[in-house]
Order: sequence, then C-alpha cells, then structure tokens
Amino acid sequence: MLVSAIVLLVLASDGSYRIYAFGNWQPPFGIVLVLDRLAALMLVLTAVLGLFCHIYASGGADKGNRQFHTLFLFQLTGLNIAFLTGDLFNLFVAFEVLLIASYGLLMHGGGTARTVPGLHYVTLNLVGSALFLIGIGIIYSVTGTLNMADLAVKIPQVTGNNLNLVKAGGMMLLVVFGLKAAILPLCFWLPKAYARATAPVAALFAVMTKVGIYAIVRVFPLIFGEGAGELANLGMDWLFPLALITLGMGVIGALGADSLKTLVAWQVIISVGTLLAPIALGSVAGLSAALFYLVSTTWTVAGLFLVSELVTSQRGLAGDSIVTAPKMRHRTFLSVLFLIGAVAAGGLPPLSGFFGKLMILQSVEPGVEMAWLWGVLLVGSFLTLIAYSRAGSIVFWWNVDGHQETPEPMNNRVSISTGILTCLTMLIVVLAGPISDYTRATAEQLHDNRGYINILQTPVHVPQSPLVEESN
Amino acid sequence: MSLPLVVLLPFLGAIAAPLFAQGGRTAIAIASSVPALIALAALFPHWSVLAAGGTVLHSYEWLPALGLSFSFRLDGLALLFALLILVIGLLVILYSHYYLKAHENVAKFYSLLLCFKGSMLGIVLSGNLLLMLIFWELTSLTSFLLISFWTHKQDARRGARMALAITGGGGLALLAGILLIGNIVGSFELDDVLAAGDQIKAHAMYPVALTLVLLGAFTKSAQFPFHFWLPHAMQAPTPISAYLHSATMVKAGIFLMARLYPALAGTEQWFYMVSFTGMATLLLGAYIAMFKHDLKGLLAYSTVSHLGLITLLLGMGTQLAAVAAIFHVINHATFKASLFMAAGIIDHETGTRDMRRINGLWRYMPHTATLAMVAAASMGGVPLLNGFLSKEMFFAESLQLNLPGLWAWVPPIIATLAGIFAVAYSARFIHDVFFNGKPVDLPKFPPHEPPRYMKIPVEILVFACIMVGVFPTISVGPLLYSAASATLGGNVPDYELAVIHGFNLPLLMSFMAFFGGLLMYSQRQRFFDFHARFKEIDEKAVFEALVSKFVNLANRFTGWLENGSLQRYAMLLVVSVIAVTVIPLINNGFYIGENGLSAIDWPTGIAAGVLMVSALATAVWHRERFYALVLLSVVGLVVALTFARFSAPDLAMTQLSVEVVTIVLLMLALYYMPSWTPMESSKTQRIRDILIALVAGTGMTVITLAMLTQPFSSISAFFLENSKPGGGGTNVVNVILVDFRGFDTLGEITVLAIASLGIYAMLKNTALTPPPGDGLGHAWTRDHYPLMLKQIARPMLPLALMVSAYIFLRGHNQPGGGFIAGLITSVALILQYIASGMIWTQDRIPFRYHNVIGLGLLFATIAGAGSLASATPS
Amino acid sequence: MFDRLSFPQPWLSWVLFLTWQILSDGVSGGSVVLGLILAWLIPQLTHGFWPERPGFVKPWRMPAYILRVLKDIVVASFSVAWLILSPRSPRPAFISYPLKLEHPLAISILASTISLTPGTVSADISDDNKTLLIHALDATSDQEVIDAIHNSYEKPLMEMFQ
Amino acid sequence: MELLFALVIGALTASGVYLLLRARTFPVIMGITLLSYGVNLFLFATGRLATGQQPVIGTSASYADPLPQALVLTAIVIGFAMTAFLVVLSLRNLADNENDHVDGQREETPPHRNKNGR
Amino acid sequence: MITTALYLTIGMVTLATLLNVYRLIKGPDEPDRVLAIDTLYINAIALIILLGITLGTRMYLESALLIAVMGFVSTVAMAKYLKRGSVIE
Amino acid sequence: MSLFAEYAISALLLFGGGFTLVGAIGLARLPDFYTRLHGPTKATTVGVGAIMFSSVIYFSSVDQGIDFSEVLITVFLFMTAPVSANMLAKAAMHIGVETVKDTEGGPWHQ
Ligand code: NA
Ligand code: NA
Repeated sequence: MLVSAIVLLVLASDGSYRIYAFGNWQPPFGIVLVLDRLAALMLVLTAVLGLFCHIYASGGADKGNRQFHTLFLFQLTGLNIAFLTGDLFNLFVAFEVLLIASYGLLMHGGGTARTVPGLHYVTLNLVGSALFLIGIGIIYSVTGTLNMADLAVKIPQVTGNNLNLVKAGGMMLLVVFGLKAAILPLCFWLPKAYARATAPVAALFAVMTKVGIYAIVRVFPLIFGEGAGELANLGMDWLFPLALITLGMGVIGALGADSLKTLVAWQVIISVGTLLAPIALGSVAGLSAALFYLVSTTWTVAGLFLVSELVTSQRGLAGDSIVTAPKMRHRTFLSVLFLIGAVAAGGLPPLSGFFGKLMILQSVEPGVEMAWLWGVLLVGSFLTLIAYSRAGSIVFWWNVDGHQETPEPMNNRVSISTGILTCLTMLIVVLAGPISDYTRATAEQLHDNRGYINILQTPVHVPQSPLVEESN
Repeated sequence: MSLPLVVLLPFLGAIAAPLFAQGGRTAIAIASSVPALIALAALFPHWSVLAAGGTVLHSYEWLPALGLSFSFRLDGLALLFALLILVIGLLVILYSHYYLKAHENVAKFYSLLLCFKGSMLGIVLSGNLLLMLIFWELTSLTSFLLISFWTHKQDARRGARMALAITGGGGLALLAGILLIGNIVGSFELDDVLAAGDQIKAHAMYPVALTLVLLGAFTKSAQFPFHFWLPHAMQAPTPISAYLHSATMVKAGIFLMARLYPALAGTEQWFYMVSFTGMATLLLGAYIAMFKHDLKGLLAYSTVSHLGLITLLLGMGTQLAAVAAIFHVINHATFKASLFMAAGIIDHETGTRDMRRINGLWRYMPHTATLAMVAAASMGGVPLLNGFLSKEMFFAESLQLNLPGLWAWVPPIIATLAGIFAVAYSARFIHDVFFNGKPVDLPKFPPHEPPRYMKIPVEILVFACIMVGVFPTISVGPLLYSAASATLGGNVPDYELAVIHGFNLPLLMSFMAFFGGLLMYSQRQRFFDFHARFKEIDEKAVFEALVSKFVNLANRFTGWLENGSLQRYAMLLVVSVIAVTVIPLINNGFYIGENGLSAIDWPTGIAAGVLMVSALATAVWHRERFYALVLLSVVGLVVALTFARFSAPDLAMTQLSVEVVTIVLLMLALYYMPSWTPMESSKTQRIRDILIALVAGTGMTVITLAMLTQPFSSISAFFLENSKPGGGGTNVVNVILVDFRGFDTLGEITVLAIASLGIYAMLKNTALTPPPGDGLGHAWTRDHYPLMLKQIARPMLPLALMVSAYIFLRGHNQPGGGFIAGLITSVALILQYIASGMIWTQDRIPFRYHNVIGLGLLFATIAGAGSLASATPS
Repeated sequence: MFDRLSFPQPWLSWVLFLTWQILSDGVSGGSVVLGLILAWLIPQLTHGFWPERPGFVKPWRMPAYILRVLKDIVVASFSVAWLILSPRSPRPAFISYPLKLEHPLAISILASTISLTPGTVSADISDDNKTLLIHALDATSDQEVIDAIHNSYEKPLMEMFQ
Repeated sequence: MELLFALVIGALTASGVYLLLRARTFPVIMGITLLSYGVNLFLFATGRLATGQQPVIGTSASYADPLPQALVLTAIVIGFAMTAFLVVLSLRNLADNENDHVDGQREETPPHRNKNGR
Repeated sequence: MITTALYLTIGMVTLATLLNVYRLIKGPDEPDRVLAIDTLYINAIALIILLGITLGTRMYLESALLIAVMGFVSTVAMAKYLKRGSVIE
Repeated sequence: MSLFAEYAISALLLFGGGFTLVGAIGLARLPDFYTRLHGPTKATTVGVGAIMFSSVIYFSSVDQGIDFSEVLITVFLFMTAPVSANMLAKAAMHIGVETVKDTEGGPWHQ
C-alpha cells in the first residue's frame, strides 16, 4: 500500500487531477475518486503510519483477537476512501467505515479501562454522524447535488433565504469535522480514549483527528472558499479562536498529564489547535505550513504512543505513569526515542516540529491574529517543553531502588518499528525543502478551486490500475 | 566548505565517539579531540581575510520559502568565539579524561559534549539568523542533557530542567524576535540584517523585537532576573561547568548582543534595557558570590556577575565599551575555565566543595594552589593579569556615561562596589581554600596533587591569563581588534592595550576595589552574620514547587473540564451546534418559502400526531425502559408509514425490518440491564436538558420548514432518465444504490461487516450475568418455548425464505432488494430462536456463534450478504 | 446437505410452489420454473427446522374445516362487536378445557380456532398438553362453552389427525 | 403538510437530544435511535414531499427525487450497524462496571422498579 | 361511491389508531401496551392497503406484508421478554 | 368497473373499517386485559381481512388481472393472531395482571 501511495504521490505531484469514476458515470452523477496533491499527501502519510503501526502490532499487540488485522486494514481502507472521494455523501460513508473500524480497534485487547472511553467515543461519533447527515441534507436540499466539484459551482449561486440554510448546514459540517478533529469544546472524548487504546491503535489514531482536519481543508476552501460569494470563508472566524483555545487546552492537559500516554494524547489536541489556527486564517502560506506540520506531527505523535507503550511494557507496575519507579529495561534506547519524539513534538530544533511551527509562525500577516497566534503558540511551546522535560526526567531518570519484576524484553519488530517511526522526523528535516515545496503547491492547488471544478468536464475513462488497494 | 565542516565535525564526532567506546577511555578522548583539531586547522587559513577586516561566507540554499539557508559566516567576532569554544573545548576534553570515573558512561559524555560544541560553533558561525536560532535551541537541549549527566541526582535533574525551561523559553522569545527582524528586513541573512540597522531601529516594531531578542540573550547569559538557573546548573560534572560557564553556553547571550550590535544597539531602549540589566546582574552576582560556601557556587555567581559586567559594557553603547566587553569575554573565559578546573581538582581530591571544610590545601597541593591563586587574582582584577586590563577599561567607561546630574555618579559607584565584592570573593577563594587553618573532616584525606596531565589544561589557561595580562598587544591584540571591528561594523575606536595607563581615576577605582575587597573579606564574618538574617531561597525548589503547582493546577483544571461525563460532552456537542447555527437560523426565522404549504389530509395529520406523541412520550417515560421501548417501536412504525406515505416503498420496508431487529436487540440488552432507570440528574440539569432539546428541536423544525417550501432542482433527473437504459432497472432507488452510487453501498456493506467483526470480538471478552427474575421480583416462568409459538414458527421459516427470495429478485425493478431480503431471513431466524431457543436453532444452521448477542452479528451478516448479493451485478 | 431432487416435505413444497405463483404477477413459464426451484431448495434448507411431518390422517377434510371456521369467524364477529359496543359490562370467565387431542399441531390448530372464533381466547396450554385454558368474554356457563368447542372443532380435528 | 413534517422532525430531534443527555446507556441508545429517525426523515425530505410518485419507472407520471431515498437507505443500514455495536458496547460496559451508567461509575445498582415508582 | 367508502374507512381506521394509542399510553400493564402496539401494527396494514387503493398502486403491498411479519415477531418477542426476560435463550 | 364490484368493494371497505374500529373500541373500553385481548384478536383481524379482500377485488377489477398477494397477508394474519394472543395472555398471567372483579375462575399461575 505504501508503494501504491507513493506512486500516487508522484502522479499527483505534477499538479493534475486524476479521477476514477465508479461505474463510469460522469460526475456529478456518479461517485468519483479524485487524486490531487492533498489526497496523495494524506495517502502517503497514512500508508507510512499504517505500515509501522502494523509491524508493531504484529510484534504481539495483535494477540488474542483474530479480527485485529482485518479491522486494521478496514480502518486504512476507510481512511483512503475519505482522502480520495470527491463526493460529500461518500465522504460520510468513508467516515463511517473508518469509524466503525476504529470502534472495533479501540476495544481491541479487552480490559475494562477501555470500555467507558470507547462508549463515549462511539456515542459522540454517532451524534456526529447524525449531524453530518443533516449538514449534507441541507446542502443537497439547496443545491441538489453531492459532488464536491459541483457544489463548488453551485454554492456561489445560492441566494436569498437559502443562504441561511446553507450557512447552518455548512456550520454543522464544521462541527462534525471539528468533533473528529477534536477541537475544543469537542475534544474531551479523546484523551482517555487514546490513552487507553492499545499502542498501535492509538498510534494509528494519530491520523484520525487529521481526517477531521483533512475534511475541513478539503471541503471548506473548495466549497466555501474565496469564490463562494456571501458564503466565502464560512465558519473560519469561529475556527481561529477555537483553534487557539484548543491549543491552550491541549497544553494545559499535557502539563497536567499523569501518564505518558495521556501526555501524548493531549499532544494530539495541541497539534489540532496548532494546525487549525493557520488553516482558519485561510492564506496559502498558512495552509502550506499546516500541511507540513500535519505530516510531522502525525508521525511524531504516533511514534510517541509506541514509545509510551514500550515504556509501559518495560516498567512493571508503574507502567507509563509519571511517577518514580525502579529502573526500566532498555532505558537508553527508550529514552533516546522519547527525547527525539519530545523534541519533535515540542517543536524544538532541529527536528521537524520546529520547521512546521516556524512555517506557521511565518505564515501569519502582521496584525491582531499574528499577536494571538504567536503568543499562544510560543507560550504553548514553552509549557510543552516543561511538560516533556518533567515527564521524561521523572520516567527515565528518577529511579528508586528496587527490582523490576523482569518484564518481557522487547522484540525486534516492536523496537524497530517504533524506532523508525519516531526517527521519521529526521527524514522530514532532510527532505524539508521538497516537502515544503510540495505542501506549498498543495495549498495553492487547494486555494484555487478551478482545477477541482474542472473534473466535472473531465471525460471519464477507465484507469489502468485501480486506485484503492486494501492490502498492506 | 570549510565553515560548515567546522560545525559539522563535532556532530560527526558525537556519532563516532560511542564507536570508540570499545577502545577504552583514551581512545574516546582522542577521537573526541580530533574534530576540534581539524576545525582549528580549517579555520586557520581564513585568518588573512579576517585580519584585513573581511568576512568569509559559505552559503547553501535550504528552505528559501522560510528564509532559512545554510549560511556560515566567519568574521573576527565569530573567530574569537570559535577559538574560545574549540581551544577550551580541547582542554576540557583532556581534563575530563582524568576527571571522569571508570564506571561512568564516557561515550555518552563525549558524545553530548561534542554535540554541544557543534551547536555552539553553529551559533557563532551562522550567517543566517534562523539557522543560528536552531543551534541556539540545540545548545539549550544539549546543555540540558549535560547538566543532568548524573541523572540519578535529583538536584542535577532539577537544575537541568530549570536551565532548559529558562534558556529554551528564552529561545522561543528570541525566535519571535528574529522573525520580527526578518519581517522588517525581509531577510534572515546576517549580512542583510547587519546592514539594515537603521531600518530596524526606525521600525515601529523595533521595541518589541528588541525586547524579545534581549529576552533570549538575557536568559541565556543568566542576566537578572533570569540569573538563577546558572548556579543550579553547577550540578553538572565540573568539566561541563568549566566549559558551559566560561567560554560557551552563557556567552551565547553575550555573543548574540555583540553579533546584533550594529543592528540593534545605539538607541535609548537598548541603553536602558541592556545597561540596567547588566548593572543589576553585576552587583547581585558579585554580592551573592561572596556568601557562597560552595566552591562552584562562588564561581557560578561570580560568572553571573561577570556576565552582568559584559552586558553592562555592551549596553553602554559606546564603541570603547564594546571593545572592553569583547576583551572581557576573552579574559573571563580563560580565568573562569581555569578556576572551574581547579575547583574540580579540589573537589576530586577532597571529596567536597564546601569551603567551610576545605582549608589549608596549600600544604597538600601547592602546584594546583598556585595555579588557582593566579586565576583567582585575575578574577579579582590584580594588575599584570588579564582580568585587570578589562576591568580597568570597564572602570574607565563607567566614568564616560553622560548621565544627567547625580545619576552620573551611579555607574562608577556601582562599578567600584562590584569591584570590591569581586576582590572579596576572589580573596576568599584564595585564602579560605588554601590557607585559613586545617581541613575539617574531609571525605578524602589527605588530598594529593592530581595526575600530572589533569593540571595541564589549567596551566595553559593560567599561562594565557598571564600572557594577556603582561603582553596584551602581542597576545590578543590582533584577535581583539578583528573581533571588535566585526562587532562595531568596522568602526573601531582608538584604544590602547597597555598594562598601565598612568595614574588616573580608573586606577584609583581599582585600588579602592582592591583594598575595599580585602577589607571586606577580613570582616567577612560580620557580613555572613548579616547575610544569614535573610532566608536563603533555593530557586530550584521554588521553581520546582512552581512547576508542580502548575502541574497540579493543570491537572485539576483538566480533570474539572474533562470530567469523564458523557452527559457533559454530549451537551457540549449539541450546544456547539446550536451556537454556530443560531445566527443563520434566527436570520432565517420561521420562514416559509415560495412554494408555500400544501394541504394536510387528516389521516396523515393524525399519524404525525401519533408519531410526535410517541416520540415525546418515549422521552417522558424513558425511565420505565420497557414502556419506552414499546413507544420507540411505535415511532419506528410510524416513520415507516411516513416513508410509504411520501412515495418511498423501499424505505418503508427497510425501516420496518431494521426497526424490529433493533427493538429485539434492545430487548436482548434489556434482559441484562436494569429494567428501570434511576433518577440521577438534578432538576436544574433536567430543565437545562429540556431547554437544549427544545432549542434543537425548534432549530430542526425551522430548517425543515424552510427547506421543504423552497423550490428545488437536483441531479436526480439524470438518474430517472438513465435508470432503465443505463442501469437496467426501473426501481431508480435501487439502481442508484447498486450502480450510480454503488460505491456507497459497498461502503455500507463494509460497515455492516466491520460492525459484525467488532461485535464478535467484543463479545468474546464479555461475561454477563443474567438476572434471576424481572424487576417486580418475579422469577422467570419455567415455560421456555410455548407450544403454539413453536408450531407456528416451523412453517414460518420456509415461507419467509420464499418471501425473501421474492423481495430479493424483484429489487431492481420494484421496491425490495437484498438488504430487506436479508433482514426478512434474519427475522425468520430470530423467530426460531424465540420459539425454540439457541441450542435447538444453532444445531440447525451452518454457522456457529458463541454468545446470545452474537446473533446481532448473524443478522448483520445475513443482511450484509443479502445486499452484497444485490450489489455485485453492477 | 442437499438430497438430490428429493422433496423431504412434499406438502411444504406444494404450498411454497402455490404461494410463489400467487406472489408473482400471474402464472408464467418463468414463475413456474422459479417456483419449482424454490419449492425444492427451501425445504432442503429448512428441513432441519421442521423434521416431523404434520401427522394428517385425512387431510382432505381440512378445507371444509377452514370454511366452517371462516363462517364462524364472520358470523360471530358481530356478536363480539355487539358485546364491545353495548353498555352492559361483560361477564368474563377462565375455563379449563380438557383436551382430547394429542398431536401438538392439532392442539395448536384448535387453540387458534378458539381464539379466532368469537368470545373465546386460548390463554394457555398446560405443560402436559392435557388442558387448555380459555378466557371467555361473556360466558353463561363453562360446560356450554366446552361442549360447543368440542363438537364444532375438536371432533373434526380428531378425525383429521387420529 | 410541510409544517407538520417539520414539527415531526422537531419532535424527534428534541426527544432524541433529551434522551441523549441522560446518564444511562439504555436511554442514550434510545435517544440516538430517535435522533437517527429524525435525521433519516430529514434527509428523505431534502427531495421534498411527494405523494404517490414512487420512483419506479412506469408507475407514475412524475417521480419523487430518488437520490435522497437511496441516501437514506444507506444511512439506515449504517445506522443499524452502529446501533448494534453501541448496544453490545453498552452490554460490555454493564459487564465491566456492574452498572449501566454511561461513565461506568460503580454505584449501587438502581433499585428495582416498583409499581409506585413510576 | 368507492371514494366515499374509502374516506369513511380511512376515517374509521384512523380513529381506531387513535384508540390504540390511547391504550398504549394508558396501559396500565405492559401486556396492555404490547397488545396495543400489536393492534397498531395491524391497523397500519389496513392503512397501507387503503393508501394503495387511494393511490391506485400495488407498490405498497410488500410493505403491508412486511408489517404483518414484523408486527408478529415484535409482539412475540415482547411477550417473551415479559415472561422470560431473555427473548432468545 | 362493474357496479357489483363497486358495491362489493365499498361494502367490504366499510365492513372492514367498522370492525377495525370496533376492535379498537374494545381495546380501549373493555375493563381488564383479558377482555381487551378479544377485540384485536378477532374484530381487528377480521376487519383488516375485509379491507384486503376489497383491495383484491379493486385491483382485479381495474386492471392487470388477478393478484392474490393480499390473501397471503390475510392468511398470515389469521395464523398469527391467535399465537400473539396466546403469548400475551401467558405474559399477563405471569406478571399477574389483575382480572376484573366478577371474572369466573382465574388465570393459571405461571
Ligand atoms: Na445502500
Ligand atoms: Na399479531
């Protein structure tokens, strides 16, 4: 799957749109899959993540449940469909596929700790799905179409009282995507659910909030972009302050975390706020910066989840709690990985998180927004730094006397996958130039929706190879 | 290429060092020295260019969009610092070789040390501000790891964290400052920035940028009020302290101010912020240093004080002051490094650093004592030593500040006062350690001279102190000139490096300081007594307490918001939706579109009434669960009728089947659950929820009404036209499902399949205890399988299968289809289960399921299989 | 699992075939073929669920019985209607009916008949299949009801099944 | 008719939301079911209300919008799968916490219903 | 004539539906409620058939059939729940 | 459509509607659960059956030949109504639903 995703990335990097029309029905009538730069980027991001999480899982986390791998692959399938589809309702279906798979994965491994967060997660997402349908319904009831390109054509033509309806519908979609992305005040389901999930699942879930962000980035610039007349930039005035508050909340949560996984779970929320703030400002630079940071943070957070799990497995009763305990096994290896992850996540040089934040900081035009964004982001980084240094030094360095009841040593699959995933941040630094060029081009492509609209004119054809592959 | 190489080499060395771990300590030490030697060799050829006042620039593009490039730039200032870093670095490595104990992780030590060195070199050699910032933060990070090298010591961990927080945090401010400067100048290249000084200073954002940059510099250079991290960083192994606090880490802030001097200095803001901070730091550090009983503590506060001195000099804004500052950087680095090393030797040999216990070491280690006394004398500003020269320049400059009126007296007085303190603590270092009676209760006794080679670095440094003190022009003249020229942008004032400038006011101040200091030291007990009246604050403990207070607060705050209550989360979700839609909906109002309302026929009206009443009744009587379930099934039934009423037979059928299966599933669940919901919410909460629900309901009503009465056209005309010719069926809904939008259906089936898998997986670990009787206290009836039901259930299955086949086969042209067919089969099977039980039924179907509720899975599978079968023909 | 071309329950197959013809829009070649296939296939699948043959001895008496019941249903519906609509409150009774029938299917049919015909509902059948509990809406005397049921329905059923 | 339909959807939504905000799994599931009924009706109504115009070619002069119907079908099926999962999850919650509180609080099990307790 | 009869019949059935709902809400016991909903299902069949006649289409017959099947199963399940708690055991 | 058919259809409709209503009235006003059981089991079933027959005749007389699907539904209803009633009665007896005062005899204890 990684290979095919990379092939698609290469295909998409020329800036063209490739479509696959199911049943060869001309859009907007049939469902189309649309491959553009953004879709390809998300596919590669997910494929890489999926690969390493899967290797990790095959190192023992998949035990006791034959369904694990199936659910895992279905989850990836859902993600891939979500990234490729060019149809609003099909996006809903893709969301459902990946959600139901995630429900199953979340509950994987049993144990009572997961039940309640799982229940909350499922319930809230069911309400989210209901909202999604209402939003789609409203938009369909005004425009009479579901194809996103067609919507981009039709939304600017909405007039009169229908404007109110579309506004309400669009805002509902924003809430749904915000729920998936875990933006405040819709983020509280996340920390416990992620912190208690099995590590490879939590790591894979690092991309789940990004689906919400993806959906915002996909739908809003396209449909409610600059050209949408009265509906232009719908909801973005809400999004910006909320993103900053989310960022702040994430930082507070991270600071107050009592276990590594909780810390990382709040890091997910920090990333969400960090990502959405520049997105809400709507500039090409902001979007580009956010996409760059998105790649970095997704892999980093996933790596940190895996590291935390390894720490749990090597630390006996103390698990990943931020308390003092007897010395763990493989301390050097794990502490180095944690250090790398923390530096990348905290946005310190020289790892990729820093470059993402740098791009975000640079993307804002001078003004009130700049003051807010800089202030919150930098103060947030400072507090995150304290949180990570505190957690790391207690967990890895503060050892009490005593004997660790010889835990099982790590196996190679687990340690190698964790290591590589965590160190991907270095690869991003090395490739920072090409990646930022790519995200820049992606942001430009997203900003100018004429290309996307053109797929309506593209005559459908049968592509040489199928676009979706469901194997890893 | 050579400049990047200089920076890169230590990092390569850091990677290589652990590889030499096999070869023993010596191998690592040698391997670690190689990068510095090569780097020195690489810098050497550039001297001719620099001596002529030029700069060397090696630049490579990296991230042009960010303004970030691999620019390395060498000028006098950079060279001066690079030399300090490299030479003292080499000495530290040599020293460390003897300092570190056998069991310690030498590889890690050298590796980190080299990383740190590389980062420092990066700072001084960067030709791009962003690049410099990267190295800047790297020094924070690597110094954090170095300070906490002895991770088992709590003080080391805490000191390191505090250092990281202060310097790393300052780095973030610096980042903001640099970005602002970059915004103003339009480039982050040092050459551009230095050339744009006037533009920067004229810009409205200059005060902000200046403040941010200075925050970075002050935190790094331990200026008041951020000075407190530095003494606690003394928890590091002594070679590290020697390195960090003489030549490198803390000098980075000084370097930054000197580096950006042409761009930022020369304004009133600069003057007041920098010089006053420096002055405060100078005095405070010197004062506290006197009272430190810890040898390294004394040195640390003395470092703080000297850093304040340099800062003050830079802040004065005169060119001569800047030269003096640069000069003092060199001098301080040499004497402080040697003093730290001496302190390390003493610590090493006596096992303690407490000056109350260490006395009279002259008798045990005269060689070391001589070296330390010379260095300390330099620190105290004794003539013929380098410390004296720069201090004289400082005294001279303090007299040159043109402050109005009585204020003109302030700088010289403070300078003299600081001088007095400096002499006092230097005297203490000499007298209290090497004389002053006999040692008290030393952990190691008697102390010896250290290994021969451990003294070499100290000797070299002390030699440098003397050389500079006696022959300043020859020894550092050209280097200082070059550095000063780089700092001042080429405008070097006339100055003279001489041992004695004649009898003048500065010399008088020096005398006052010298004798005042000695006097103060002789009366030290009074001062100690005076000082003891104030409670000493352990900044580390305060910082730690502050952090844990914050952590607790954050934890409590998080717990208060994220309180684990689904009710709250769901409420937030609903309220969010209401909040973001309320404005458009109020604008919309109770709007009826141009299509207007159509007439109501009263059966529909009554059905709608029934639906509304049942829905509301479900909510009202939800606590009686079975009753609510019955009401819910009425709602489901009427919804199905509604679909039928408004031309959707397929939907009606699907809704019916799904509804019954859902109700059966809910009843299965209800068996295990309490049959009655306790009253848990408070009245306020219920009223709140009712209000929220009403608002949500009203919102949906308003939306639906507006939507239904608006004219509309959709893409569906295409489906109606192409269903038969293109999709081959007359039931357009089903053709859409399996053809036009077949991919949705595939996804839908996938959802069903995954749900089955998930349910199955979940049930495997679920142990439910069936209750013994119903909620009224009745035991369950013994009558499991009533006769009549059993009899009717038998023929029902074949009939249902046939109806399924019928509904399935006609789906493409008439209402029906795979999913409904599947559900009918499922329902017929449910009937078998109800009538005859699990075991009986399971014996007769080819699948096996282990648990009661696994049936849900079975139904889903059958339904999914049904719709899959109907979807594939497309 | 499939016995080739055998019809384990010919009765069922017939019923299925006929039902299919009713469901399909008119009798045609296609519907006959499909009906045959289903009439063969479905009993094969459901054989396990319904292994015992309905123990009819004289099945041809069934239509007459059904017609009689239908007539009773229609006629007696009026009396129930009257009972429901009249202001007089009824005098309900629980009556234990001693069963002569033994075959479970026969008992079921009897119980169903009783429920469909006016004034009576089969409330329960005893565990030993010997007694039927009948609820009568408006009973004058227990014995009258028991006799009426026995003569009108149980006797014909006994002839059919024994 | 439109107003009536709108009111029906409003009533379903209001009841669903109220139940959603309860503290036990069972009412929450019922609330979600009601909500999804409302949503399905709403989605269905986006094609506007039509009487006797079932979208089967040849049975009528004009046809109701078939697309929302197809969407609702998909939504019903997906909703069913989700509800089934939620039901089983709530049972799991019950088994784990001996209590059907949505937050898994280990409190005493609710008193059994009595005739006067309603 | 048929039209008039149809209207009258629809009226009667609708009224019957209301009476069913009355019993459903009133109870007082669970079996009463289940009985009411069972009757409601049967009335729904009548309504669907009448709708079909009114619209002149047989499109809804299958819906009626399904209501019959589903109504029966749900009634039986509910009754079994009241007796045994576990619908399927 | 023949006049006979019209009469038949109308009569059946009214008959069916009437009985459905009567069944519902019985359900609403009879005094205890066991008596209420009678209305739906018989009257309603008969009523709906009649409506089905009118539908059969109606569609047979307007167009496309004879279609007995409604008959299937009716047969199904007649088969299942007694079983439903039986199950409900058993449930009521189990729960101990009270009978009206002057009931002769009593329910079995389950
Ligand atoms: Na579907
Ligand atoms: Na029934």
